Amino acid sequence: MTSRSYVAGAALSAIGFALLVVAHYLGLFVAPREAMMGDVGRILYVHVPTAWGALLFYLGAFVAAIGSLWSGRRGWDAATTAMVEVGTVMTFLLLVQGSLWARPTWGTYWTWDPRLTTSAVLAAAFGVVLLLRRLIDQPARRATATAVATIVAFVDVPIVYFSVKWWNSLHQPVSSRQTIDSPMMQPLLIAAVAVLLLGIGLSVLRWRVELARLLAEEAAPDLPDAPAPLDLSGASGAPRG
Amino acid sequence: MSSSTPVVQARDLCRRFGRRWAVARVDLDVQPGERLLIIGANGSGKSTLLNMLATLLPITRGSLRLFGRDPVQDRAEVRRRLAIVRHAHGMYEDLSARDNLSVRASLLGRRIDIPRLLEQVRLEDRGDPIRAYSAGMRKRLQLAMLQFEAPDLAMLDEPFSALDPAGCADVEGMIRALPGAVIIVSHQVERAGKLCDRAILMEQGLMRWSGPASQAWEAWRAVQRDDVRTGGGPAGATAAGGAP
Amino acid sequence: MSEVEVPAPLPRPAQPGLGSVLVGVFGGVLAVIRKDLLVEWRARAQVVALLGFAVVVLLLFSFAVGPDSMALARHAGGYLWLALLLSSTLLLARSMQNEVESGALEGLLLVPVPAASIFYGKALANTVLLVLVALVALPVDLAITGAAIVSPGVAVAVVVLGAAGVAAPGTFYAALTARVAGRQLLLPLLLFPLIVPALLGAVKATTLAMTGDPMGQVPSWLTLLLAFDLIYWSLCGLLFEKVVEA
Amino acid sequence: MGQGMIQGGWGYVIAVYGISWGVMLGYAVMLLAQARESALARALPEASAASPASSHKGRAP
Repeated sequence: MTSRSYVAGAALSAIGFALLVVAHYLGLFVAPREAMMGDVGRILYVHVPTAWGALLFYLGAFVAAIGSLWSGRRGWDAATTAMVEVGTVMTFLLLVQGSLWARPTWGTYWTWDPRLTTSAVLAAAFGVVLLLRRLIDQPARRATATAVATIVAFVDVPIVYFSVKWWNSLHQPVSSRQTIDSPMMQPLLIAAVAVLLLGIGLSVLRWRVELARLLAEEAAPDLPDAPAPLDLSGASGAPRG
Repeated sequence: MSSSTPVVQARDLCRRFGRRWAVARVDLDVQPGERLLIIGANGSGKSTLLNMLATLLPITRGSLRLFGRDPVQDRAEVRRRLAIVRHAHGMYEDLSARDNLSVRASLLGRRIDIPRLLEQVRLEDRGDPIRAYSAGMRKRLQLAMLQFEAPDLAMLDEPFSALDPAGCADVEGMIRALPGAVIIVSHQVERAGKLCDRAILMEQGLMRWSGPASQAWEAWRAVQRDDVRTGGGPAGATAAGGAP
Repeated sequence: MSEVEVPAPLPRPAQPGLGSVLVGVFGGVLAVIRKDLLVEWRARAQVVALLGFAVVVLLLFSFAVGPDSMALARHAGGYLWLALLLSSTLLLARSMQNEVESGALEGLLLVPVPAASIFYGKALANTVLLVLVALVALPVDLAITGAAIVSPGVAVAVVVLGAAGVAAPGTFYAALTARVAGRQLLLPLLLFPLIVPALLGAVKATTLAMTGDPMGQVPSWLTLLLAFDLIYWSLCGLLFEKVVEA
Repeated sequence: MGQGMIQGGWGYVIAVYGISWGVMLGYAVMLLAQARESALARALPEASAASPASSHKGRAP
């Protein structure tokens, strides 16, 4: 028995991967070299969509967390978890990609670039939500903890970004904005759509897995039968039978 | 508020922990001023039931009204009128009896004659943190607070545990002096039964028996005999009860 | 689900006006602060131990960096806030442990004090204690690193705003993890990434209070701290009821 | 940062694309396997410990 969500999740992921192949082919072999970055600039076609995706899925998790807190339904709880996890996978990728981009560009794997720093903080903040989830075994309490920790972490995103940007701008000039030519725009947009579809597909699969887990854990056993009335007649005398 | 509104109205009250029903199908009414005893073996759901009635544990299904109100919607109002004494005593270990009483009073927003209350429970000369108190002293202090709060519904989970005879007598007197409805969970069936009007017997989360408190001991014996005869369990009990 | 015969609906109590609600919340906050500070006062040996911990951390930083007095002075602000942050997790965890230890939290929930009051009371008490730790740690920090405060007003503002910035999410997460296995580890893991902005602002402003502020950057850092505080004091107060009632 | 275009650097590009694809594909395969497993567990309740859970299906958003 395959359910609709399984098919939908798998299909969306497959379409996402297929589009990603197209986007990356265009990005790697068709698009011109970036004016400053040269071939290293091709990292953009995977890096930028990943960043958008990570933020978008954290936003989704935030919305789902509010839904979970509001309704107390486990579907929302599973959706929060799914999107936090997908967002966190993307954020970890983002960190690796960012470091590998920084090395040839700025000569170092790590720099206190606001975007890089923000993603490091986000990976930590949301990663712990997943850890927290594993440590609580009471379903209602776990759902609440997941939801509030997600909300609190998401609210931190803009604050972290601006604080690091501020902090940084006082040391060194902000790196100049790259202008993006239209031949570069095309693979970028395709890749963005691809990452979006892929992320949704993976979130649906993850949601399904989580929901099945929650249901199995909480599968309601039948209520016990109503008890027989207790017969006190023999209580003071000798036991019957 | 009319005084005839039942203090507790529970219908089909159920609570599940994971895949286990800790309390199931409990119908219970408690009238104002009534004293109810809950007995049952360990793990039969007595404390879970009490915690649900105290609004500390959400119910899984069924309905519960306290003082005629919904315990979730009117939580503050309901909680203002009930109090619970449990093994976890709800006091601060680093504070003395006097400090705990004054903290409690300020949280309740009420004035309290602390010296008189301390004298009543013979703790007037203890200024040290309650960390060092004996079980009996803690229980007396808890009951002193309960007396001061004078709730419309007082719930006591094992009020006689770890007490010597003198301590038990103290606690009995203090429970008698409580003005509102009282629900006691206790293993000391005979001692607690004397304080109560009515009793219910819990077995494996189900309410197996309900009747006058004077018969609680017989019910307790009967259910144990029943278990021995049928091999225990509600399923067995049903079969046995079907054929008189 | 079985039908319940419910008596005729009772007249609802008159809806209290906003004024009396605010008084109720405020009164509850004062009672909770008073209680928390009383508990800390009665167990003041533990508070002293906490102060000692902060001082030891500061000493260790200076050992780790070595006798380079220039480097020490330059990073004096950072050491101070890291010492405060490390002490804060102990402080926050203990404050919530007092509540959970003997079921006091349930007792607190049953008194007619709104959950938000409990949060604000505890968070304010924790802020006071953190400021106290800072008052002890700051002179030690200055002595060890050879730095000096040139603008005391800024220093006071930073310490208060920074302590408040740690206390609000800290109290919140301490409550969230109070009954979770591995809470000693979880609390800092949850808290530290979150308060990166507050840490940045506090360290920067403290450093500027020590070195002087020729470029007039202090206001922007204090604004950042203030914004962080406002956001988390309101958000955590809003969500606290969900956390303790779960 | 130099004035002109950065030369070479294909190694970094390949590493980024390789890691990204590897992680995403790995994650997707893992999820597919888990989702399949849970679908099987639902189809055969006695195979796993789960009793009929379908009554709760309507709770999903």
